[in-house]
Amino acid sequence: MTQQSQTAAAEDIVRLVREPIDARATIELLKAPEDGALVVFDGFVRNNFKGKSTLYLEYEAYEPMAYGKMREISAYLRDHLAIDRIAIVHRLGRLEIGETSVLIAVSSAHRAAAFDACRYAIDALKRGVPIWKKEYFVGGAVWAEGEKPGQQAISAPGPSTC
Amino acid sequence: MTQQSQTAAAEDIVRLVREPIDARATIELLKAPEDGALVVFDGFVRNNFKGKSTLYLEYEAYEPMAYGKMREISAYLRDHLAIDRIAIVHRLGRLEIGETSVLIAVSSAHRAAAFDACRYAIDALKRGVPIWKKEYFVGGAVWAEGEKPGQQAISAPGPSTC
Amino acid sequence: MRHMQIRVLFFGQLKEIVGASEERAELSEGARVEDLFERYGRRFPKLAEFRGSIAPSLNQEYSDWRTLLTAGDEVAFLPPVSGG
Amino acid sequence: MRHMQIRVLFFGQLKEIVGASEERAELSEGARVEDLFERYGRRFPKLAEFRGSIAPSLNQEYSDWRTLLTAGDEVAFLPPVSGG
Repeated sequence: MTQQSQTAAAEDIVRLVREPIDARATIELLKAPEDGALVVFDGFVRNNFKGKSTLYLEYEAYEPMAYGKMREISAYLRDHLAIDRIAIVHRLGRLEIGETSVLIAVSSAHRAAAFDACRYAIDALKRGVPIWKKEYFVGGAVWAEGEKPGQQAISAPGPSTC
Repeated sequence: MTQQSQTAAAEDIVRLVREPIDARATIELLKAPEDGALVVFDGFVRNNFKGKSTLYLEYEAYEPMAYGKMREISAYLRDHLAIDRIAIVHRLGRLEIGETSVLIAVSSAHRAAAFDACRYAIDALKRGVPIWKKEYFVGGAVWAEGEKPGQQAISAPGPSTC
Repeated sequence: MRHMQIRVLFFGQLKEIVGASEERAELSEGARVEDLFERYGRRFPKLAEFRGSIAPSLNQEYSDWRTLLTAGDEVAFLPPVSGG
Repeated sequence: MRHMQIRVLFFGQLKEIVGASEERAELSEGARVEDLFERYGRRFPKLAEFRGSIAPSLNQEYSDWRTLLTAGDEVAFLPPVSGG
């Protein structure tokens, strides 16, 4: 499943990983000579949530479905925006403060499409990809309040082009 | 002038450089434990322009004024958006295909402000910072068509918050 | 009436309520996604409280509570997501 | 009438037209940014053609063609910018 996911769209990088995300290596795969713009979103673990000090986080996913939805996001953006390549990488397992939980990177010939696609991808991921975060504090842990997921987050409304 | 520019806002990174931009080193300086989001724009040299093959580019700047305007962009964003740190780095001199000409990175607690600030910064830089690009092709060179610059590009209208 | 076997998956806080990430359930033909959920809701009343915030999936696609099940289906009850 | 010395900078294609990136100009008191430009426009007719797309700067701030000059000022004529 994983292998198939990663090669479904030849140049897209869609991955769930349990090791630290190598942002530089991922980004370098996206840059092609005909591109001129790359936009990256790097989401990493904050040291606090609602005034409480975070110790660490744990992420889990419904992996085959998460792969499918991440692939759908990249395919949707490829269909709707003039982008070249896209990477969507999410880490699972235990993450310490400052570690990257999600990396999204988009290359394109011109910057508007890359900005639009990158922002759409992280919004869609947060609302439509089955991944869950548990936050560990001194004295306890809670599953993060999230959003009821659904297909509409993946492929509608159209990517913001503001 | 340069030294002063770089320390005007304690944590901002505003630089004109003649060596390759080290994106990773720049980005790592921006991440603080209380942040959770980083948005990066990496503009690099495309291999073509209007159907012609580019050989290389040369950038020049009115350096003290460019520093001043880049600092104004970062100050303006800090005043208007809930961002933590910002880096605006532009390279000057000769650049080969694929090399980064401009790197803008913004960290924040939440992603919307980082996206808004990063996009505003590159738009403002392209319209308001005195930097010029000369494109070298086989058989000739041209100064890039640009935009008549002005102060309104730096600090108005407000950053897009769409 | 024939019976069908369904694979049922739980994640996040639902997994902790049920105490398992995966179960095999036997249902009669004609059962829908909501029937499967109701069965677990009777066993785990706390699970039933979550129904309004849960999205069901069928074979790794978002589904509807009214969808009919088929032998071999994989159903998951997805609590609010919080990736990113 | 007293004279004042002004530092004048040219960039990009304007630098190539003028053949210099920096000049010292002497103007009479009361001269404005536009007077300085006109002087160069007479010397370099091609420069004058660019006036509509040029933004003048005074002491490293965007300026106005009508602004009065002061001894020691630094003026630049900025053609369309293309950084990024």
